[in-house]
Amino acid sequence: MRSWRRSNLPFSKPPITRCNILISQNYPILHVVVPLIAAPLMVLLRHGGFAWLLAAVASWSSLAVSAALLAEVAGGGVISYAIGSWAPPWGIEYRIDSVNAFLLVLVSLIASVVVIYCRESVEAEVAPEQHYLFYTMYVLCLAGLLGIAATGDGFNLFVFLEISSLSSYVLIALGRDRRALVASYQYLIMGTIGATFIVIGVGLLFLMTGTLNLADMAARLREVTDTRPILAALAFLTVGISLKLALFPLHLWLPNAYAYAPSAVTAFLAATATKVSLYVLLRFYYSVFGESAVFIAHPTSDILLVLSLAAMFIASTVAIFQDNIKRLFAYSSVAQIGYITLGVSFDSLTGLTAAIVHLFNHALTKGAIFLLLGGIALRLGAVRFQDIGGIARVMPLTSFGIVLAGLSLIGVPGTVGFVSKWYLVLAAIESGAWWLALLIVLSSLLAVIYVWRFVEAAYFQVPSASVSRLREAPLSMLVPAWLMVAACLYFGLDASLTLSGASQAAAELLPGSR
Amino acid sequence: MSVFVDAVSWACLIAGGVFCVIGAVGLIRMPEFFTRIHAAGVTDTLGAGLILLGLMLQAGFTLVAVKLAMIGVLILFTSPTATHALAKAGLARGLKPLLAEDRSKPSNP
Amino acid sequence: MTAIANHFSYWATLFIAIAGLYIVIARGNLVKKLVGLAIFQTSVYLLYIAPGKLIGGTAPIIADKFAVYSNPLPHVLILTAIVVGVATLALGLAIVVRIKEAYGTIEEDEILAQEQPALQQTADNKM
Amino acid sequence: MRNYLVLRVIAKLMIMFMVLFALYVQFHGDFGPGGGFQAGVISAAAIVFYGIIFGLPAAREVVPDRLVEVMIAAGVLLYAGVGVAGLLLGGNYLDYFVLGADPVDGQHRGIFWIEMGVLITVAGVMLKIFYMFAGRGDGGGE
Amino acid sequence: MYTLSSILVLFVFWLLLSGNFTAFLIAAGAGSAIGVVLLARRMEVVDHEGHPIHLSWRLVTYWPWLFKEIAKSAWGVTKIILNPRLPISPTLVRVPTSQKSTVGVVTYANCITLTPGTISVEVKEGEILVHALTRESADGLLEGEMDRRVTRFEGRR
Amino acid sequence: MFGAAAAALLVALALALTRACLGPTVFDRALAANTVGTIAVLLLAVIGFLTDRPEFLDLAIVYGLLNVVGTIAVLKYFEYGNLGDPGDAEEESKA
Amino acid sequence: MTPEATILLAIAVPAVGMGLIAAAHRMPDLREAITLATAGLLSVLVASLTPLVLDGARPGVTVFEMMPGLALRFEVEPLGMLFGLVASGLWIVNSLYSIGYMRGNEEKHQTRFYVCFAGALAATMGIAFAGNLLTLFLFYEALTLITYPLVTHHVTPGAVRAGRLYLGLLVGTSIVFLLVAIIWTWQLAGTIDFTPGGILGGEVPNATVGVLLALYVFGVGKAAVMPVHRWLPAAMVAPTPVSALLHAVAVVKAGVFSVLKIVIYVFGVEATAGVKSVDWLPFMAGFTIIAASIVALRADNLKRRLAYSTVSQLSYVVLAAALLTPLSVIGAALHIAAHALGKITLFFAAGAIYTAAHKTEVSQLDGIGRRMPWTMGAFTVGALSMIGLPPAAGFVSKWYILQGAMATGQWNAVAVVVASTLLNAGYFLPIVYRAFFVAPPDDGHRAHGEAPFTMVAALTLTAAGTVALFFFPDVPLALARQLAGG
Amino acid sequence: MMAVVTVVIARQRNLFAVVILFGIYSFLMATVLVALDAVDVAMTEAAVGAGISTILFLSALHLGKGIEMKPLHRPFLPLVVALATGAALAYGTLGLPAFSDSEAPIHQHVAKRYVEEGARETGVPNIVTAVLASYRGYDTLGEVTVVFTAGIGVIALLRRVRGRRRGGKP
Ligand code: NA
Ligand code: NA
Repeated sequence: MRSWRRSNLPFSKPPITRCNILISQNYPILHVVVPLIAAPLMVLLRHGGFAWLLAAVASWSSLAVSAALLAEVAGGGVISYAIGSWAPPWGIEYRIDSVNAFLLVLVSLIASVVVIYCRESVEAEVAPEQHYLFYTMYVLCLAGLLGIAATGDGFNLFVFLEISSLSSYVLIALGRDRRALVASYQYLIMGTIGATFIVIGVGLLFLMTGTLNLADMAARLREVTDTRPILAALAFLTVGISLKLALFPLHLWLPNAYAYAPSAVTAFLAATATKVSLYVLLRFYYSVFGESAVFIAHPTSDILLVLSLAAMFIASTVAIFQDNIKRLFAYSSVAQIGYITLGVSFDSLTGLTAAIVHLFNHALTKGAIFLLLGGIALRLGAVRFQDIGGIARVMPLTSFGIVLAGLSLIGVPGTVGFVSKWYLVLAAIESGAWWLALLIVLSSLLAVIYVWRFVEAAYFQVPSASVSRLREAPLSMLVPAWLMVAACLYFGLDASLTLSGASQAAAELLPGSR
Repeated sequence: MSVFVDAVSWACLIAGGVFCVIGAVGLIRMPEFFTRIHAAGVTDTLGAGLILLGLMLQAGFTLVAVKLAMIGVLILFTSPTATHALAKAGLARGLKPLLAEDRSKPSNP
Repeated sequence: MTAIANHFSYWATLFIAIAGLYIVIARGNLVKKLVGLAIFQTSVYLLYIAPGKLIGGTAPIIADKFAVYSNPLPHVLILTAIVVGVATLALGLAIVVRIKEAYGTIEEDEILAQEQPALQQTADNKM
Repeated sequence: MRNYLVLRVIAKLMIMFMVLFALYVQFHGDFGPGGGFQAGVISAAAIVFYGIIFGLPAAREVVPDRLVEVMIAAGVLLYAGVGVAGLLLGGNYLDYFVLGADPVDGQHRGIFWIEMGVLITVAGVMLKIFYMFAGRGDGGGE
Repeated sequence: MYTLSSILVLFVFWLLLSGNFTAFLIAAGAGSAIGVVLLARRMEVVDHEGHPIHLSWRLVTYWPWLFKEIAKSAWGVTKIILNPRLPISPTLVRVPTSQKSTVGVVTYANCITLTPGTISVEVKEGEILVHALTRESADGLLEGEMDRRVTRFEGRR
Repeated sequence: MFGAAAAALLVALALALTRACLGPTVFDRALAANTVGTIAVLLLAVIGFLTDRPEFLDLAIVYGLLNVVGTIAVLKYFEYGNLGDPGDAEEESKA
Repeated sequence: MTPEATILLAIAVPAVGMGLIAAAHRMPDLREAITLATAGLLSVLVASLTPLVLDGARPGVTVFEMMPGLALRFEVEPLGMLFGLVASGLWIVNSLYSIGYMRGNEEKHQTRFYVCFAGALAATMGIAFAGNLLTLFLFYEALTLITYPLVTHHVTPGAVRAGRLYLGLLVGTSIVFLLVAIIWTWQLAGTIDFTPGGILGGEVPNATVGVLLALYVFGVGKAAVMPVHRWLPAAMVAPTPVSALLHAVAVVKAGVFSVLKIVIYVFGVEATAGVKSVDWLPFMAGFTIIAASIVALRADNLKRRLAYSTVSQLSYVVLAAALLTPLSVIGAALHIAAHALGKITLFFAAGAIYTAAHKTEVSQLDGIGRRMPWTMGAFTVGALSMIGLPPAAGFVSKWYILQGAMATGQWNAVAVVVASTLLNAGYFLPIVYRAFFVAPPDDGHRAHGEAPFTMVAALTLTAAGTVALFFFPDVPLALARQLAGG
Repeated sequence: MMAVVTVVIARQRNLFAVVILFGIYSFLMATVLVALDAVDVAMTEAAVGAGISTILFLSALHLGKGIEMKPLHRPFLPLVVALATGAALAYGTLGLPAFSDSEAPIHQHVAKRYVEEGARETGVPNIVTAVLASYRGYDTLGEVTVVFTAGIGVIALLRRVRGRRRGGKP
């Protein structure tokens, strides 16, 4: 492990060389700080256009910084950054390894793509005088998510979790439908309960170890492992994080929130928020508690397995019967989250790789779908099945993009969904549970049904008069959406990049195996 | 001398505590809102005053005593204001005081 | 038995947590839910701070006449938690205000009832 | 409530002291309980008190909406800016040691400015929230 | 005039609160006092109502009497509370006022409230509606002793 | 001796709380809340002496200030139904 | 041109053709010309590879690595060569026929039809030349998806229902069984590259082999082994050229091709020959042969009868593969080609009858041979091939299958083949008899002659091919022998 | 005492009463915090709970004319959930170090240094301030950002759009 900058005691600090500032040395924090500073600037400027520009610049620079970080740690290195130059565990540490660098890139990538899309989508869905507020929330949400991913401190994690949560409540409530308010409220209640559970969990760990630094905590936990507070902490953290990541049956907030939020918000949140929560779960399971404490000493695997399967089947089945297409794909998200947690439940290198790669792949897929649905919502004002009949005729690019991304949800080869499925099934077979492999693929048949509902409505119905008048979605929305679709296909055909990242991350989390 | 001051201050503290309790008892015993206000007044004035006085005697001529005095003044100003506002609001919202005698009517112009 | 006695400080935490959570889940009034949520969050305060207290210790403001101080770290954390809590509360109430304007009620079941026709329709479309 | 005599007089008496007390809490956070957040809340409470007594429009005249929004943003910027200053002077983010010649001096300077940031944002936000909520009812036909 | 004295009062207030006499904190105190007064001027609270500096010296004579009254009536109410029969006779009464200034009226009203057993419920032109716990306390108020003293305290300008 | 005063204050606090819980009207509760505030201020002052930390007095002042703001807010609300209402119109007619 | 480039071009040409056809959607003549040109070019490309393969070369190309250790890889081996030849050759004929059919019946969505058809060929080439199971699976799924719009071509509720069944069964079985089987294989063997002698190479526990084989056979739903055959009769709602594509050119052939390829290159004929746990497969195939034949016997709708005939004939290939002898493998490979030629002829004829006479039921065909002699003549050739009688190609393949069965003493299989031959005769010969020897009903039907010229030309060509394959089976036989020779 | 208030809050159906009781609750909580030596926290809780929260609730309530809430329908399941949470918490806390155990990990590790070195390293005798503003200053930045987020969020939610009249009466 390499320590960036001084993190030794401040009183023996080396002489300051003021002429010699390397921006790159501060990369570990810049990706959070840049959007964080952009937010108040937007409020000062009070101008929608500037705000968008700032949001775009902030997202892109975060992406650039994250990519540089990923390159830096790709070989298995760890960057420790002592905020305020207080060495951990006394100060707060940012700790970048291949696991969260991967996530940082994912989150900032999605943000960078969605922000382009926002230009026109937000114009249509949010009142003009609210634009700068919208973008303020957007960059705050981004900063929060990146902060969660980067931090090596248990309580700091909670703080940034709340930044991202509060801003997403607002973003959701900005949806045009009045149900967006109720959805946002529900999310606020459940999200806050979840966050409080997390604080309780972190608190119990803190009380047993005396530290909040996760790495330090992990080291000190070895002495008190298997005590009651630790087990309770495990339970509280699991439940709390599961609430945030919408693990079945704690997913109740998700469908409405996704269905009624503004399109760009749905795409952004669907692609990032639950993923970051999942990362938090993995971080606690593997880096803090340790594999043996979580999986061997307790039936975590079995519980996770059952819930994942329930999510995969029940949520998919519910999705099939949805009338609102955004809601349909929201339920599909719950199901797909089930795949990810299923991968975790195997507690194997392959399973973890599958989980992480699906985390990435599903972000791309759902991002693409919700972005494209936003195009339909923009033109049609609604995304219900009875309204979109024959829409492929007038919005061919949008419809075809949704079909391609839908194929990825099914797991058709050539799409990213296939890669995920491959690794999930492989993990299932490796663990000797071939019946699980069958269940995994069986559940993806449910995806065939709901994706095909869209195909039939879009392609095999005669367009109504109102549909016939529509035009294709604007280019500024199509391009980002198709970027994601193209990524779905590219990483589906050539998964070496994502898989190497995912397996590196999995190996980082599970150092003992293989 | 200091023993004397101590004794006085303790007496003040005890008495103040007792008056606070009495006021609170009144808060419970009084039959309705307006009469309860009077009981609360005991706590706010005599109870608070005596306790603060006791503490000030303990503190001697220091800034601590000054701060205690500030608290006293604060209570002196705010407590009647709040009480008054309460009573006024209660009356305005149609809370009828239980009266043995109402001498307010005749003076109405 | 000593275990229970040694942990009396947590009983308050426990009770508040249970009651707060119960209010959040059981109550249908949106404002009341937020009150419950706030109470639930306060249970955490005690969970963190009570163990930081040292009998014979004093507030962690360094002065010459004291040697033993209670643990300052939980205080810092809970300060942050309180602030986060009130921020959440403000936002929650703002949403409630908007819900009230949009639906004319802040009762959960009445809001659901207003959305019921839409749900009914969904159910019909399943057939 | 402007014509509510008792309240008006007492409020006029209190508000100045409240704000000053808030600033006292702000500047003595190093030595006693308090700091930017508490000070922000207390000073906002003072203005809110003013708003309650003299009406929201009066409060908005004293502390205009625009100013409040600037405060909200400026505080965060100030705080984050202190962090950036640390960067620019060759330290890590939020590194106060580099802010002064002597480390403790730097710490003092850093803490002072970030507490100011907290004060400004918290006061602004609390006030703004009050404005938004209290102002919301008027159009609703209460 | 009000402004200057306000700043001075606030600054003294600060020093008393602080008890820390470093240059920085004294400067901060002075700055704060000036800033607060500037803000207060915007609020239009720096006037004879909000800053009744002219009354200060009369406090010396008025307050001891007031404290005595408070103690007396508090004792009275205490006896009532502790009396098992709870001998109350709540009375509403209008008390005429003779003060000229608002500060005077407010002082009178608050003093009525401050003495346990009576509360001012409503302040109107020339009179105060008072709720008394017993007839006796109402009668006591109507004697006008307090009214006269407050008016004297208020002084003539 | 501080202990005795503190104990007395605690008893008073409990009684005031009882009233707050019993009600029956909102005004009763607000009155009780105000009394609780006053008692809390006193309690704080006493605790400050109990623990030999007069810094607590600042805390007591904060309590006192916020207690009155809170109470007035409740009352304003009850009289006008809205915290932001200047309330001029109604009052003028009475004055 | 290097063979590697040729392989890639074989997939790229129809794919590019898709784009060109779509671009020419306003100019039907240009569109059809592009179709024919693409088909011709593809045939030439594929044919140009044949000498190499006959010489024993196995040209291959790895495009890129999809997942670590799992590449998108193409490799031409004899079976794929044979399949490629058949598919690309029949595409030309089918295109000719389609032009007549689509224009003659004034079908809608003609551009979509040609685009998807070209896409289907691209996918078929990918399947034929797949160098590993992953590539095979990729193009197998692509074929399903690209043919879905063809099946639902008419967009009637019935067509959409059929499309759902088609998609549901094919995607469902492939994802649930085939994918799991492939991943399992990967997990067991560490590779999924097709290997002469078999990837599993007898190193896998017997029970596992049985389960795996079941996953594969039922996973390849396109092979239509009962009970996953249901999609095939349902898909008859599609226009006849589509049926021809499904039954002859690409889809079902891709199915049996995959099964055969998996048996040869994944399990290994010799390595698996003694494994008891795979004995269920001949029975399953035999059952399908007989049961489907019986259904066909009772079907009055001509296309339905042909569909069940296909189900039955496909299981010949499966049965032959399951016999696990070199001779039967030769028969299986040859049967892919023979059945393709014969069945396409039969469908062409059925489509010609529908286009010219608007008749769909067997019972309506009395005396039709007198009005449409070319059509019914070709039909007769096709029927002979199905039954396995000389001088049609079906005889050759059946002969090898029987020889393989007899050589290893699998008498049950012999019995199945014999019985099914009788059944085949039982449902085809009456049609021929009706067409030529029963007088046409005299109920005032308008007179009609043959179908449009391109259709007749196409069916004549395929009939001739069927006969030619009987007399000159050299190239296919050589390729098939290479398979058996290992 | 707090428990009693909580129960009353849970049972109370009048929202105003709930708000007042919540203010009392906060005062009590703050007093308990003082007893636990957490003066800064107590000050914050008092300012937030009794001050700002009350004002917030009241501001929000003026829209709700029906202050009486409906009774509960099915209190069983929530009770089970709440009790389960409580049970988990009880299970966990029973294993924690005893109250005021100075050997407990929280007193022995990070905080130890804060108390022993904090005043010297930062020059701030109030260790809470030192930790809050310096050692864990980044948390506080996050906290301020949360406040900022809430403020801007409230603006975004409550500002009237589309030319409707803003704010107070003319
Ligand atoms: Na502080
Ligand atoms: Na009184």
